[in-house]
Amino acid sequence: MEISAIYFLVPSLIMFCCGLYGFITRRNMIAMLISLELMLNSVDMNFVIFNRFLFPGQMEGMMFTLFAIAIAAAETALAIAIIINVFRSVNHVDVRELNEMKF
Amino acid sequence: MFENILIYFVVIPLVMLGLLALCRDIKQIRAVAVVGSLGLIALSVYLLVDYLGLRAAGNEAPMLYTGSWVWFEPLNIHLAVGVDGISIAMLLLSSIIVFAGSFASWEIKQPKEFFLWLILLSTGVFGFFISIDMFTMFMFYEVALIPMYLLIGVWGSGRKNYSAMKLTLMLMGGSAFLMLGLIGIYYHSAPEGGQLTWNLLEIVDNASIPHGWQSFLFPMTFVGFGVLGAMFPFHTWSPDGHASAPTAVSMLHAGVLMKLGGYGCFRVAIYTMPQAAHELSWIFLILTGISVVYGAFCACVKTDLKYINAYSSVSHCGLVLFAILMLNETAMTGAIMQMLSHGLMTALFFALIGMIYGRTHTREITEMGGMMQIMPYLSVCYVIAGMASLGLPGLSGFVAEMTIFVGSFKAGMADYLAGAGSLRLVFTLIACCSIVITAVYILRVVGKLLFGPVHDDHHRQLTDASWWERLSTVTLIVCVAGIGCFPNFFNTLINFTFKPAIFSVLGMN
Amino acid sequence: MSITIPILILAIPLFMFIFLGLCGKKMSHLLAGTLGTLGMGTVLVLAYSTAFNYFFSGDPLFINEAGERLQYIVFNQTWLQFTENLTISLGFFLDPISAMMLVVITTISFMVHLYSLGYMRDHHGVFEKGFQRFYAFLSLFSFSMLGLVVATNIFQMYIFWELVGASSYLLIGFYYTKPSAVSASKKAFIVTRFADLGFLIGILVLSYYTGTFNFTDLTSAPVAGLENVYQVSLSTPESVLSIFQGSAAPMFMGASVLTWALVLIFMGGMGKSAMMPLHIWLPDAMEGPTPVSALIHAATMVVAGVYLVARLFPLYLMENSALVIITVVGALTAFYAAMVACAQIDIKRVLAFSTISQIAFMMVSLGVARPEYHEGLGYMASMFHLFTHAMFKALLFLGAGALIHAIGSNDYTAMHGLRKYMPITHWTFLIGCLAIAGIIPFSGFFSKDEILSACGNYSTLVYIWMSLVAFLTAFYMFRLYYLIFWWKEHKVHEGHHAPHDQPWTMSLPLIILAAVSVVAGFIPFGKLVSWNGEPYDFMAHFDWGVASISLILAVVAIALATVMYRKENPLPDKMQAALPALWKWCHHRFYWDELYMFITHKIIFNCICRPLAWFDRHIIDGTMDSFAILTNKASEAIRPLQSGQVQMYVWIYAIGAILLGGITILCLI
Amino acid sequence: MESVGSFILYVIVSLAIIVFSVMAVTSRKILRAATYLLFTLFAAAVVYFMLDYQFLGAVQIAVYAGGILVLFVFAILLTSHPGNNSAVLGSKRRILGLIASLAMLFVSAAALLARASLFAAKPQMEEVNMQKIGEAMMGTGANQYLLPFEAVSILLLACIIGGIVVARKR
Repeated sequence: MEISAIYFLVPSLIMFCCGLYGFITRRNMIAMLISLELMLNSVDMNFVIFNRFLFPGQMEGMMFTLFAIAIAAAETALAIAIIINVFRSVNHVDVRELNEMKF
Repeated sequence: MFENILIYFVVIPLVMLGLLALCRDIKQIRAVAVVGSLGLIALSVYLLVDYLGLRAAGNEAPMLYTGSWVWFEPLNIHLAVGVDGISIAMLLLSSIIVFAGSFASWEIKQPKEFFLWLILLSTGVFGFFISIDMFTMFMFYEVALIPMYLLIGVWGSGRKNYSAMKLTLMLMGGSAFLMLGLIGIYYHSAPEGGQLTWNLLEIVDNASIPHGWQSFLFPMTFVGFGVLGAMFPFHTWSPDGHASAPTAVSMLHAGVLMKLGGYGCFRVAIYTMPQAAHELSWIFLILTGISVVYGAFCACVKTDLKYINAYSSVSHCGLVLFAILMLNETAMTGAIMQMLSHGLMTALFFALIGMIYGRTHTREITEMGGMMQIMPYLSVCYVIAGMASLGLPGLSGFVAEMTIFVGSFKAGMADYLAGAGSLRLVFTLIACCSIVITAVYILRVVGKLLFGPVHDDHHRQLTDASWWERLSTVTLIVCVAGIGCFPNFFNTLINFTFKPAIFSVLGMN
Repeated sequence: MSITIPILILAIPLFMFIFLGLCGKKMSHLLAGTLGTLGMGTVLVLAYSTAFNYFFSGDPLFINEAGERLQYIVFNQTWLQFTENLTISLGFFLDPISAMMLVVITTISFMVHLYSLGYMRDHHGVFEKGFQRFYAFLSLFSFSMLGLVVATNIFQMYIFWELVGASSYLLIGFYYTKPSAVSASKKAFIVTRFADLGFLIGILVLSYYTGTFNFTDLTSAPVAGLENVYQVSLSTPESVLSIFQGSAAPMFMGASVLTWALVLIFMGGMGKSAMMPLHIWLPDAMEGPTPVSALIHAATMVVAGVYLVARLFPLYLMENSALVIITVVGALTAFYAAMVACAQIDIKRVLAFSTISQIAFMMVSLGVARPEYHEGLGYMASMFHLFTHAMFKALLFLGAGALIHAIGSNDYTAMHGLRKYMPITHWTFLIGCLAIAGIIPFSGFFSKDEILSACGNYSTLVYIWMSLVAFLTAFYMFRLYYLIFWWKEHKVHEGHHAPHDQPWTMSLPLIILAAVSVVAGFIPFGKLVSWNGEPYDFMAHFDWGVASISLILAVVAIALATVMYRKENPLPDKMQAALPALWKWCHHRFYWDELYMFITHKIIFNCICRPLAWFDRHIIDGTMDSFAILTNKASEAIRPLQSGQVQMYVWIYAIGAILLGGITILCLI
Repeated sequence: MESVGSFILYVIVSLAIIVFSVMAVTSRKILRAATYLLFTLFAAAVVYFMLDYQFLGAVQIAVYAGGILVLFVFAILLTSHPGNNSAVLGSKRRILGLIASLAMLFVSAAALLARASLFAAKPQMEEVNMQKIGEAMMGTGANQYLLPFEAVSILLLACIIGGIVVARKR
């Protein structure tokens, strides 16, 4: 039984789709952020998988993932700061009610 | 560039803008406005005298004081200036009305901003009249239109937002047509392989617009300018806009801006495309002929003073375009005189209406009456304005209308006798009828508003005109009477200058 | 001839208008009135000297060796140049009729200026409000009227024609707080304006074909060797003839263009001279102060139409049909106005209708003038009647003014039996009545008699018709006279002063005019004014038959009026009861006003103006607004796409990306 | 040929990824969702280990599972009222989400399966030890990442400041 790249890519794909689904459907901004993390993670995995299976001697994919994780951390921290701020001013984090800036 | 006198018509307003921005209180603002507009009057009078001197010395060029400075090389856009008698007449008119308008808005709220926009508007007007480059002309045209929105929207009364929006949008719609037309003219402005140009004189010299294109571009430009000239059925911005605008803006708009339309129709549409003008004039003759009587009839039943006057402007400006379309020298002279006359007269009207409104806080003639007993000075001025409007000899309306009627009757009869249809003749007769209808609505207003018993006892305490109001009205009345008593001066000023253009038009006959 | 005097004749009234108009408020009433009167007096002297000079000096500019009077253009200044040769000039034209008109206008105007000094104040001698303004307007009117009669070209005439209309408007509406005066002035202006539209188009037609506005080019021939001097000729110049006569004469809708032009010009005359159906403004114009009625609506402005036709008479002679129209309109108007005058209560209205009727006499007289009948007797008679009528009608109006001033009412039912209280007024009024009735030797007899004989020469029908009108004239004038001065004793209400005669400023004009009315008939008018400049001796052509018949008719009419109205008796009421319909129609002026009201208010206002205004607001403006609404709606329709819901954006983005990606991948596979 | 053990491990890990990510986006309690995310992240870390990237797996656990998730939990506790379930999803929105994600799944799966033959078995690879990573990260030559490293460090700094500024009470 050969475990080829496809075996890793399929779960990663499913994870991405779950992230997408969650991002579209969840109303809580934190839940959306969680979905976003799922998608991001799935992409990280893909980088690593492709690096490992197609270019085993090099490190681009891995390094990219490494940086992506760092950026994800930064992004999450900032997003959560904004979410908390929003919560302070409107007392909820329901994304559908936050449409004052439309048009 | 600054050795050309015409540039100062734009420079002075710009300097005024700068000074206004520095002003601290209303006295300084008034001083700047009055001194600046006096400067403009002096400049235009000097230009007039100098111009007549040059003409008397035998200068036969179609435009004098020409100058041209490259502005945008790739499209051959220049800042090109030059004037003939018509432009000078218009410059004189504009400077007088700016002067009178400054006095009419002596006690406006937020004077600094108001005057800034007003002077910006007049920059556009002056720029338009001195330009002979279509692009700069168009640019100044837009400069003159945009401040109108703010002036009405901020300082207006009544349904000001609606009116300001409507006015601006309709005029912008007109500019859209106009821009199409101008660009079309530009791309046919030179024969195959020649250098394309925006310069009107060169375009006329080249005479290279193909016939097929002319019949497309002529309606575009004519309608584009015609919207500003309140041509039926594109006139509806005028009643609402004028009704809501503050006094000085109404004056400037009806007095000068509407003339931009007539001037543009003449200078761009007919000047550059005589063939199409000759062939398609019948469409616009019908529309403008309708404007003339239609505006007058509508004015007969309105009860709001400004609406009445706005419809009367539709009628009178319709006569301007109507006369231009007659393609006859006398009628065209009449059209220019009517522009002058209507500009002064309607400015006077709007000034008076503004002054009356400022006192009574109503413009409904049904709610007023017997003003002659309360404010005799303003009432007498109103009667004079009314008499000028209905064409009393000795005031400007008469000479303009008579010149138009004589000219257009001549054109109409010539057509009729040549078997070219009786359209011109019929519409001339219809337009003549407007003198009666005008009398009806003017006298109706005068009778209801000024004469008769005092309608509202609260009005009895109102005061008559203050000195600045008197100055404003006297300036305009003197000009109206001046044109009315000595028409031949203006007649020769106008007539001498546009002969070459006329002949190129009439050459098509 | 120097041009100083003619210029002064025009300039003094104009200056007075401007001066009194601008500075009147600063000066006292009396000063303003006196200044105005003095100014007019100066003009009177200047005009008399000019006319005297013209008629009697024997200057070769004015009269040639054959004794024919000539036309002379004193000065002519270009005012507005339309084309190379089509020019409006302002000038001063001297010929028999303009000289005659100068005399008439200045005389009446001066009388009215003088009279108003007394009239325009109440019984305590307090001047009326706006007294200075009144004199300013009078001066404006005099200026315009003088400018009209000395016009050298038809457009100058039109200019002053309009100015006259405007000053008439101002004067009728002098009591501007009175709604009836305001509406009367408006009516007068608009009706005459409508007529002027015809005049204008007529001028345009005429000038298009002839290429000139000048009277001299249209109607007379230049005299060789003298500049600005023209022969008064019967036939128009060759240049004009060649345009309108012959087989190539331009036609329009079945009639020659000249007929159209002349009829349209006559329409202007109909408006100013209150010919039916454009007469409706004149009775209402009596709302103005009575001196104004005397000046404008009796003596001067209303005869402008007659003057216009007389001025263009050589042209009218070329078109028989135009003259027939003038005759018919005149005859109908004369009869109509006489009928109506018999049934009016307001004394000024009676006089107004009498004026209409008398002007119609002049028109008829012009209409029947032909070269073949006594060398155009009708023309001369018309001018003569214009002259005499101006005098006695002004007299009557000023007399009526005195009565109104004394009684405070226009209604004869408030008067009755005034002869003892106001002897001067009574006698002068009687002279006026005798003159208009045509009793020898008063002036009206001569002029009317000549008109009737001119009519007799033309057609028996017209003669009988006009004689009937003359009969009615005598009847209604004496009806008025008796009802004012006799009928029954005057009742002086307690607490009121008895009516009494007026101050000298008012009496003097009455006496002067009465004197003129008595003697004017003996002026050798034909020697001075005739249609071709040749002196015309009407005593040689005097038709004693016509004269005696008209005299008999007048006496019978006066006798009838005496029987009916001298003493209070039931006869008039019986007559009224016998012919109720006729009386009602006459009393209501044949419902012309109602008809006009119906046409203007009901039809034009409600069926044209209002629908148009509605159309403008709802259809045209609605279309423009609907563009705006449409744009708004479109933007509303696509606005939800920008919902602000980040999830929707992501969904749309994802679907788009998936579609694009899917397509790419499907293609690659 | 893989050992059965590693295959079983693979099955467990991939099932964990699938199940937990599905549960993370469908759970109605937000705290549970965060927990499921944690499990998913752990599973991802295991994948990294299986692919011989031990350092990466460690970073994943340390930063993601350890750091970010704590942030999440804090945020959740700060913003949600205890016991509050998120509202039941409207079917319309769920359908939209399903459409998008399933479409994504099918398209990508189609692409993957079409290219499945490209992927051979896991090739041999030299161990990526700390020294290699350190050199790659700190060097400026080809395939070396000092610039991104510095950029990320500035980003993190900015993020710290930004986080403080944004979240600070005014």
